[in-house]
Amino acid sequence: MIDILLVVAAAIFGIGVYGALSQQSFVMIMMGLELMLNAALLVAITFWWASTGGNPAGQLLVIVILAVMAIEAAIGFALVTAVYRSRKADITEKLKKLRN
Amino acid sequence: MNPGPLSYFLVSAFGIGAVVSGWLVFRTDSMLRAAYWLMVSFVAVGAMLIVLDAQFLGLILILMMSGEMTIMAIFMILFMMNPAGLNPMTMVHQHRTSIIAGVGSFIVLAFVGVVAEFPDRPVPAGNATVALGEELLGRSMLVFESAGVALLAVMIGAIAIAAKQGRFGDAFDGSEEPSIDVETGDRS
Amino acid sequence: MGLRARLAHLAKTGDVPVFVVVGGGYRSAVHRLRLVEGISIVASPRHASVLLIAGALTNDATGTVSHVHDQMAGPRVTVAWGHPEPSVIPVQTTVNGDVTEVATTIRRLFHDVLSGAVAPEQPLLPDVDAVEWRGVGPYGHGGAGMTGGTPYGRPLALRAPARDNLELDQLPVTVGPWFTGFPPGLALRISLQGDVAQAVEVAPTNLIQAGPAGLFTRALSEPTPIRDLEMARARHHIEWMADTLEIAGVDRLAVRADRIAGMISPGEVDPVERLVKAVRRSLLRLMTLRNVGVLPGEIDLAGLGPVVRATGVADDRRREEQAYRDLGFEPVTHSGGDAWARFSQRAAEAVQALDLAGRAGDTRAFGNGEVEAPDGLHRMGEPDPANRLVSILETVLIGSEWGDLVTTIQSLDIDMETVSVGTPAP
Amino acid sequence: MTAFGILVQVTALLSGGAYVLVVADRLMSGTGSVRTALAYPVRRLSFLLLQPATTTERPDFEAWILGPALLMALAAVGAVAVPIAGPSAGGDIDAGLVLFGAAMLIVLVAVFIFGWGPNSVLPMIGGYRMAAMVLSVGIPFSLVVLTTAIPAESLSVGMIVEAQSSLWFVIVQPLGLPIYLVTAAAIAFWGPFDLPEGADLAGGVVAEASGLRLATWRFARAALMVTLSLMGQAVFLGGYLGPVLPGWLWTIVKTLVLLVLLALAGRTIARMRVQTFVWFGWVVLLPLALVDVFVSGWLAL
Amino acid sequence: MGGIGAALVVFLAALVAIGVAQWVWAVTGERDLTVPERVPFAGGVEPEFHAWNRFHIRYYAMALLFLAFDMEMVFMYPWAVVFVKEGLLALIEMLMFILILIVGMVYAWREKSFEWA
Repeated sequence: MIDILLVVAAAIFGIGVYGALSQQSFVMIMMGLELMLNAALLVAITFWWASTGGNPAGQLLVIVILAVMAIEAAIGFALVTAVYRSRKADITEKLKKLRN
Repeated sequence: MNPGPLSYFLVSAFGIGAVVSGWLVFRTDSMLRAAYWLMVSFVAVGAMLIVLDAQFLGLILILMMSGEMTIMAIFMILFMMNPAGLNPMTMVHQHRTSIIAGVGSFIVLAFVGVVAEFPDRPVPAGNATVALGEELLGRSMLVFESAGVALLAVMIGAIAIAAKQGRFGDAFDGSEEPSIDVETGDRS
Repeated sequence: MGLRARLAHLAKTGDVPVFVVVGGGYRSAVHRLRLVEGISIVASPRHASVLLIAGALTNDATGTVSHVHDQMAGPRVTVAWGHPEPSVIPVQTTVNGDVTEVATTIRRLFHDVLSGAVAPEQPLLPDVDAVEWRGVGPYGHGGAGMTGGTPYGRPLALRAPARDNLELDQLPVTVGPWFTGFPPGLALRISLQGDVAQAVEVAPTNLIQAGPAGLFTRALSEPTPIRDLEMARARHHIEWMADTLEIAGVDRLAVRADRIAGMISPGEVDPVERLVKAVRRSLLRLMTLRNVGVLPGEIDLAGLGPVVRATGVADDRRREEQAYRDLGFEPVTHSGGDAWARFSQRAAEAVQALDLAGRAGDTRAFGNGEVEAPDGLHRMGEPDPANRLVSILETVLIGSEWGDLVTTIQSLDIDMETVSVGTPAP
Repeated sequence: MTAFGILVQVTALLSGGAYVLVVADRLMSGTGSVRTALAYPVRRLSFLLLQPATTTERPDFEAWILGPALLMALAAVGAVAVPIAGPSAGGDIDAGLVLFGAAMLIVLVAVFIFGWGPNSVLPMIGGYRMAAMVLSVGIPFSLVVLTTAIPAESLSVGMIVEAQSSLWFVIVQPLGLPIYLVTAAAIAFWGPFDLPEGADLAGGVVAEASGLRLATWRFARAALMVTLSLMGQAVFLGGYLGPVLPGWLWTIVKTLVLLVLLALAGRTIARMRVQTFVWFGWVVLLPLALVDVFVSGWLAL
Repeated sequence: MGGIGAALVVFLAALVAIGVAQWVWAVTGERDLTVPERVPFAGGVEPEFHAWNRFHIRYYAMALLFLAFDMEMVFMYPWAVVFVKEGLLALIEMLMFILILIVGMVYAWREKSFEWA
């Protein structure tokens, strides 16, 4: 069971890495990050379930990851809005070009 | 720890669902679909959590992500050109590197996961939500408090960053900087 | 009996969903049709089975009415009511009688088309793409690049600066002339940014053929009994209230207003006053109308009847009529100039009109080229106030959220019968 | 009870409740007699089943189909969380409240994709209005439901009902039920809050829907109203608790009371502007919900 | 699996039943529709553009506020369950929460995040 869970988590993480590295648009990069956090969440709960004897700190870790996701999303969107407002750019390359 | 065949089946099914929908996020042209494929991925992971006796956390994950992904969809449609993907498009860079990095991290992590041995100390029966609540108000009070304050900072920060310009006056007058006067600081 | 026949048997005794295209002189009649049990007037042709063309339309209306006809989900049948031959589109039946007759005809046709006795109408417009797009472009979908071309037959909306510095897409969309939120015949080209109107342009239309001259038009040239004038005014205002209530989602009160409009009698102000009380209890002011559609001060509103009186100006031609002065007439006014002020203004004027009609006896008024109609001051040989109302739309609607935009237009009470804007679209 | 038994029970409950709601709504609308109102749902459904399909030029086909299906599924899932006849008879879900809350938040997704699907401007605006609404009332809605878990010390709806054996929470938490009903009407886009389907949008999200698509959407929305009433009576009106009559009958009676109340409000109060609604949700409902949490917490100690 | 398994069964049953019915209806019924029958309704005039665009929501700041608020809600669920057990500590905790939420709300209100720009 643990094997299945960890392989699934690894696969989600791999897709997240691919997305975060390959995508040009800010919001799509954020989706990659969220997928990576999703995998982390699954790993955390797997260990809590299998190896910690029900230590509630494992559950707490999941909640903390959730909070990180929310914070990342809120600040991320706010920054995208601010950048778009000032630079009219929504993809990373454009931002570089504008800076030069 | 002795999960039955049903648990195996469900975990595998949801696991495949989570991976496939996660992959589809980057395969679709429609921003709406991308956001909601990501939500499906989260919901599938939430369902796996439920199978793993973390019913509360699984459901809370689904609850959180449904709200967050709709906001994600709204913002993606807001900022992406051609949000519905009516013209097929690929907006990727360093594609080969990304694929190698993605596959590489999968292989490494999966290898570690399969090979490594973990102590076998399963969750005892009992209400995990109560345990979590006690943890939150006991040992981990500090985490709880700081998360609360951090979220307040996020609320204020996000609004301040996102809505800084153009709130006062319409496009025809030209917008003016908001007056951040001293009394704000005093009040809050 | 097969399943289909069984369903048809059940369905044909139910409500008939009717989409109404309202032409000249038939606005009031459609209000009475709404009261008929078993007829349900729907807001979108996708919900309708019967298309009712009520009143006269010009030949320019053929295109838009055909579009609505083809958009109907069906099974389609078209009925013309008081609509002269030849009709703008082919119709099954023409009725010239009263509400009961048209309701019976609609119901009979609905029966027949469901049971198969009458074949449902086929689409009117040719089955061709507006733009050649099939097979065009790298994927055969008509598009080019990321946002170019005409994917699936239409281009994508364009970027434009916005009110809050976020330069996003602007979607120009022409709404009307048969959109039920607007007065029949009014079409607006609205540049939407999200749900906010960034620019508004009145689309050139001349679709509605004016009905026979009304009471107020006749009063321009001949003295007319005050009693008749005030009854007509009260009915007009109550029917307008019904429209407002309908758009505000209080169907129950809208039906009640329509019912009252059909049975008012001189001097009997009670039903209207009770209706206004019920409207207050429906929180219409707080929920929908307050601070919506405030007219900017620089617009000249003189002579626009209830619209100007709702800004606190006692501008009323009736003050100068001796016959009205003898009745102790003094114009009611409301302050604020928002949609709620206009609603209260019209409600108060309806009550006042009924009261005047009860006391007027046989005295006559007007006849000297000017008359105070429900929508403002009519002058012999000059365009009706509706023309001026249409021309101010382009300024007052800018920056409104969609719902406020509809509320504002409704609150101005525009009758497109005597309005023609520019050259009609081909 | 087996999963199949629960499926049958939920189907019967939601269909019956939806029927009552449609009849009540028809009666409130001002035209027609009781007899036609009673026959109305069946006749209307028959007509919609006969109506030919329509579509738009380039819809998001899957999203448009998924909208009503998802709405229905969410209404059904929400109903599973509520025990009907007695403790554990409806399947005891430890975190039933969270399941319900999650299902009700995902309603936004269903409405949003249903408005997005047809690629038409009026439905799309409707979908975005729903987003504005749910994002404004989501927090007060969750808060008032969560508050009922405080005295019960559990997130299971069965336990919450049991905790009301001495006194119903509608009395202990007087602010709870009114806020719940207002926010529930908004989540089911019903009554004064039917902004996504408003007459000013020619039907909004349903402006392009006809036939079976419209029928399933309407049915799903009515079922959603039943689910919301069902939960409302369970957490505020003591659910299946009551003298003389069997528990399931009490559940049905109380659900119908709330349903009829909502149907009445829907036809007698004017539709709210979306901007007013956003303000109302955050500045009025949210503080009231916080007061409710505080007062109820204080009393529970 | 208990009740939660039943919830899954009910969810899938409703989703599949309604989804398949509509899918069959749409696929069989849409084939013969002509081009004008497919034109989206906006009152009788054909649209010039696709309706899908970068839809400019006016409440984006409010949406971000919701994200953070929603997260605060997550903490409140386990807290509510142990409220009575923990007593005064939980009450103080709750006061802090209410304070945070009120401050966030008031700030957003002051910044006009609940108004259409």
